[in-house]
Amino acid sequence: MIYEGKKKIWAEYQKEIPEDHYFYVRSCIRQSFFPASEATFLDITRNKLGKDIFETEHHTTCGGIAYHSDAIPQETVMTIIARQFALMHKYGYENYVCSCITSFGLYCETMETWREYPELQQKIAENLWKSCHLEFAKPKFLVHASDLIFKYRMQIAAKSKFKLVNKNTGEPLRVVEHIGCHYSKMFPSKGVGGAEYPYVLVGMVEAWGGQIVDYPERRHCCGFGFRQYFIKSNRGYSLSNTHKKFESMEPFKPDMIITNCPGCPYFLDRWQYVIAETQGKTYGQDGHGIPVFTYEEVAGLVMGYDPWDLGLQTHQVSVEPLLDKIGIPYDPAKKYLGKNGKYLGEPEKPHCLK
Amino acid sequence: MIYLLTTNLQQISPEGIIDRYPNSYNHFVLPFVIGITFILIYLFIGLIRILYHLTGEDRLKLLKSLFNPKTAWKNIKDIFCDCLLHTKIWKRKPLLGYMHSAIAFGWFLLIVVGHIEVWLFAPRHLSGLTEGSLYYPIFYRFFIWINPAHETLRGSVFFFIMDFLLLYVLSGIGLAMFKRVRSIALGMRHTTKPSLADRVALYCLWLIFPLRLLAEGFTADLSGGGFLTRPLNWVFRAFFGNELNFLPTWWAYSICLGLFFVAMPFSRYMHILTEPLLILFRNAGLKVRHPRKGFAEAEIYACSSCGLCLDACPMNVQKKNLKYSSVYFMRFLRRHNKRKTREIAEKCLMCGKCYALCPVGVNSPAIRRAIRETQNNKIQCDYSYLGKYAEKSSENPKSGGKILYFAGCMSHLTPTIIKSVETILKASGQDYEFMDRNEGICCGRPLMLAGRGDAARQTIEANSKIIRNSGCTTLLVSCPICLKIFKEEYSLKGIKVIHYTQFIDSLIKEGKLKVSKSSSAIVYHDPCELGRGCGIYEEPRNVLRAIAELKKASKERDESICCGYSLGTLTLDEKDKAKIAESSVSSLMAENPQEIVTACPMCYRAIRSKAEVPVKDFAEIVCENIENNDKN
Amino acid sequence: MIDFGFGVSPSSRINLDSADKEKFNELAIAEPDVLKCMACGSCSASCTAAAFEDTSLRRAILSLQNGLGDDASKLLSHCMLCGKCTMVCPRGINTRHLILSIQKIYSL
Amino acid sequence: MKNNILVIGGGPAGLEASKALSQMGYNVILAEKEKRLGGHLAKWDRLFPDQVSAKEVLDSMLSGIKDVKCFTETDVNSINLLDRSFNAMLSNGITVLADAVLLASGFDMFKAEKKEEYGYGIYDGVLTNADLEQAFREGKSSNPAPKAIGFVHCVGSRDEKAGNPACSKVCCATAVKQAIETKELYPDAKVYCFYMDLRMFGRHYEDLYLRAQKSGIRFIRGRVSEVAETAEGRLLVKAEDTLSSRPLKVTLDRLVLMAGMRPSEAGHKVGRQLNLSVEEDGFFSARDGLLSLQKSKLPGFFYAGACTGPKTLPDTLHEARSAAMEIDRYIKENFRK
Repeated sequence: MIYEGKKKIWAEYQKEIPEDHYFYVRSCIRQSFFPASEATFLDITRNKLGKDIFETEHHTTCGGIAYHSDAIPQETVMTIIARQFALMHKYGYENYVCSCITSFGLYCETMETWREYPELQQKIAENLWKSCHLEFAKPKFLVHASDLIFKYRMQIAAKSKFKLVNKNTGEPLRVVEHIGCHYSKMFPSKGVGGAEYPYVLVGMVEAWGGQIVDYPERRHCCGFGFRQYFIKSNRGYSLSNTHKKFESMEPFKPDMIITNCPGCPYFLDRWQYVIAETQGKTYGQDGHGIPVFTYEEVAGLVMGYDPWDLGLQTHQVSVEPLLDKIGIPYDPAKKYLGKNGKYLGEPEKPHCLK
Repeated sequence: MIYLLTTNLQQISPEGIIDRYPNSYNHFVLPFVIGITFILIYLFIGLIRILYHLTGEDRLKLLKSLFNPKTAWKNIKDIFCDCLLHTKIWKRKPLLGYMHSAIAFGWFLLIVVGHIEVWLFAPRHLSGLTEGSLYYPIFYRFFIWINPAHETLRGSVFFFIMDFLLLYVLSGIGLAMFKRVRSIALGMRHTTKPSLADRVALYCLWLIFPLRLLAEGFTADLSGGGFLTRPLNWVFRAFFGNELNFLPTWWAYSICLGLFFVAMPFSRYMHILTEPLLILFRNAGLKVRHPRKGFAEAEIYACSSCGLCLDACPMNVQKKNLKYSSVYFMRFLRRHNKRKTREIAEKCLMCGKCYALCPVGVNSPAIRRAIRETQNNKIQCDYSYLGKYAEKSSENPKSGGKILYFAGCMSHLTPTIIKSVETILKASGQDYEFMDRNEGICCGRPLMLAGRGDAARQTIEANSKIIRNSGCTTLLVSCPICLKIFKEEYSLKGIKVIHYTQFIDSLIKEGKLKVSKSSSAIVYHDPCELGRGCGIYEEPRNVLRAIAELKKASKERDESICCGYSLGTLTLDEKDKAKIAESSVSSLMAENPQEIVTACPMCYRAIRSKAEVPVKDFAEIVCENIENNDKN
Repeated sequence: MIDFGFGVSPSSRINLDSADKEKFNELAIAEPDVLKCMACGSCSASCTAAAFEDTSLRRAILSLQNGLGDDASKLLSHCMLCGKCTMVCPRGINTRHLILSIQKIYSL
Repeated sequence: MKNNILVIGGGPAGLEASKALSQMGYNVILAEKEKRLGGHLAKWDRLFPDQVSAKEVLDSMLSGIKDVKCFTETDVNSINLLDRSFNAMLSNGITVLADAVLLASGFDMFKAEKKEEYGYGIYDGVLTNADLEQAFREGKSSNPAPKAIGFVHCVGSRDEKAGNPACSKVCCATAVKQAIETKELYPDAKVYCFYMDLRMFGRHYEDLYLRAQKSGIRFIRGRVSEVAETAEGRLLVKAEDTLSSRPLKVTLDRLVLMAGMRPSEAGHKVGRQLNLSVEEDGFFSARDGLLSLQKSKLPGFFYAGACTGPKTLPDTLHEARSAAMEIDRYIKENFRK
């Protein structure tokens, strides 16, 4: 591997990300999958870094799930998106940051389509006015939340309490990054570092002391795929994709996986359990799974948040061995206690992946 | 033998120098006695072995045939004609025929007449081994000479006959020696490379008769002699004066005979003794079941290594392929060289020309197929679909047609043939059905040739079912490959299997198809499977003579040269095939015909690719010459 | 082990690293023509057996190159050795011997 | 008086045309931007289909230009039309007043690193056709010998997203030639060619293909989709075997990318100054695609070789000779009345 070669490619895919003043839009599913991630994002950006990140309860889904499941037509999804943009404009923002990769991809797709077909944009503006009486507007800058964390990665590093380093050996942790397919595969220029070697997560990991691992199936889909997962008879297909990725990364012995998509960490995490149950195989050290994190969770960890405040107890693969490796303190007794100290309940087989 | 050495020593000749010899024994007979004893024992064991390896069914068949007057007569006739007179060779190459018959028949007569002489004049010496009956007749002239008790100078007729026969044999030997030097003079382009045993036996054979002449020449004064030996005796007397030289020549004669017999089982000359057995087997209707044992063994030892198959083999247009000829195939079989025999078996075109031209009638293609069977018959395949298809097409039998036309796989690559056959069928008002217009099952011959008999039988079964259920009375075939197997392996009782050449011939004879004669000069290529395979030579020629001027090929009928694209070969490569096609075409072009006609889709394609004149299918050219008012 | 009603499905990917090269080399010695195929498909198009069952020498050769001997055997198991493919092959491949060789080498 | 002819580009087209023109008695000035003459030919080892030595071919070409004024390491800084003649300022300070100009600027190799998924410049084992030729020229062989080597046809050719929808014409034959040479160098190695269509159109090219097949080189119909590095540092290559409609992967030690032909940047620089038109593919457009292949739309300005599209070496040489004839006719008609 020639690192300089990758740097050349990264240099070609530079994306302009404004420093401050963002209209924030949440993901439909992340709040239940990784409940603390979005809260951590807001906490870090607003409180730790002092940025202006505005959020309104009036925003809705982007329509992506319905759109990708062929449940609603394109004009409908575009009108929903136009409403989101109109809200941003209404509240006086022109930078739009979204938490979801599906949304991000759909926004990019929609903006590109409007650019190519102005008459369609006109029609959507009319739809928007007819249905919501909102003024049509487009964001000046469209970024994904991970772009923003990438932007702030050095500021976060400056405030970090921990590094992605094995405290016993001093070696950087071997990190596998997984980018949501809709982040840059459709429009490489819209992602930091392009589609072939996206830099967005690599940059964070490098800034926080880790070492990135390129494995052959790194480009492969996590296996979510809306249609594949929603129908039970197709789930084997979803599972097989995840299985393929793990088989491919296994020889590289990664310590952890970092992702920037709502579905990916969920499937990479939960399918490890199913693979362990059906194939009898685990991919981490000593029969453990490989812990999977969202980028907000990793940012939170290096900044010294309590792991249980980051919601890491909701992961299938237990994170404790990794926390031990980095040297992050945690109270095992509090793992399944909620914010209010009430017992949350715990998974049936928490030790399946040790 | 020990007994022979010690007995009869009391009888002493009254004359001086030869007093110490017994009157019916001399040490010089020992080499001959050892040789003949060896060969007799070898023969006996060999015969038992071969009979043992025959299946019970075959042994019974053989036994029955021996007592069937018809086959018994045929056996005698065949043995006489093939083994002694070599009529087959006579027919093709008279000089070569003379050579073989001179040696074989002449020698045979020498032995017979020699025995008659002894039987007439010294019958005691035929009465048992103790009287020297094994060797006495062979060395009769010597024993007369040393033993005045015998009547000498009797039977001058015999002196003449024996000398004449000796001359007859010697003329054959002379030709044989000449053949070694210049084989082409006797009509052979290539001759077999002799093995060591062959050489030993050959040189013995060459020496036996000249030595006999010398030996008898020495003794001719007392023992009597004819026009050959008597003058020789005078010459010897004039030059050598005394009689002391005679014993070494008799020794030499006996040694040569003995050596010849000992070398015999390891040499080509074993055929002299095995051929009659092969004739019995063949006439009993036995077939090759194992590539090395039983019938095959009889064939292997019956091969005379004469090398006529070398010129016959179409592959030998290239010298490098000589090694694949039947003669070497038989030699490697004899030596149990599995690698070589397999290689040759797979290379062969199976055109059958070596078999057709073999003076002994060794069916080496059958042995090749048997070898292929050992290799390929075990291959497992799934032919269940054949039965299903036969079932399905039997449900809706192709009704109506009395004639069922089967084009076969290959004819579908030559639509001209199919179109022409159909035109003729229509023009002659025939009621027919096309069995494999859209799809069809292979006839099974290619599988059979590849040594996959079990698989072939599955296609045969499926096709038989379709044919039988069709209600046809005639199965018309345009491909000779199919014809061969339909005739040989299918049991289609009540259904006449006919090739389109025969069919068209009969249509013309019955007046159902009228053809006009054109002025064009054509030549006909006999496809292997049609000619040598099914014996159809005349019908196509009858038709072709009626429509054009028929020229001759330099090799035709059963000597026709394979087009090279036979399905028989498994390993022959494209370049070799092309070379064979070229040689086939050049034979066809001997009389500069304007067109070449053949009656096989494979030959049609092969010859077309090499010929410089138009090549037509048989049906195609008939179509072109149907009289106008009868044309559709 | 739990039955979830779904599981990891086998990969359809051809893996040339694990393809059996020894048998293929043996075949290429027995019948070197196997190397000459240019995948024109004439053989399959003219095939007598293909009218009834899935039979294709072209695909069989490809399967062998991809190390899928069983697939190749299946694709040839209905072959009647009629020889039409030999006649139509533009590269002059001795298809019948090739088929026999495949059947012998890959059945064991 | 001898007419001045300026030839821009010292590759095969420029050399062959210069030779012909100087033999016709013209005063030929040849400008070549590189240090040495010969263009891409000078970097090649052997040429398809007969594997003749590129050096010998080039040497024989060079021997024919003794009367030509050659300026190497020389760019054309500016060029403009003065009345009937062209005024060119060369980077070496010389000004040439030429009655006719022949543009033989040839092609640039497609930059293989643009196909990011193939990892040229990122993975150690990935190289281009030109890199391999250079290795051949230098007689380099790897130790330990590579066990598996792949050749990817159509890299930057027939690829709209890479900016070149056209076929580069020479890559198939080059790939097959290089595959054979590689197989000869490493007889035990498995050699794979990933092609989309095998365009072996010329005389003896098909023989080359058959020879490659017979030597055991495997041709896989399908474009390589992506390359990755395994834990052992080998190359995991993925493609579809489109003939069996199945995805395929193979681990290789080397992957040779058949970089295609792109219009020459230096040629464009000259063209822009004279407003010469280029077609959508970036190559110069001739006055007529059939009848006036060597003429530009500007009288007195001519083309030869790959500046008007990908060409094989023989094609290029033919064009160079016909360009010389066209120039001769042009000069005779316009300057010698």
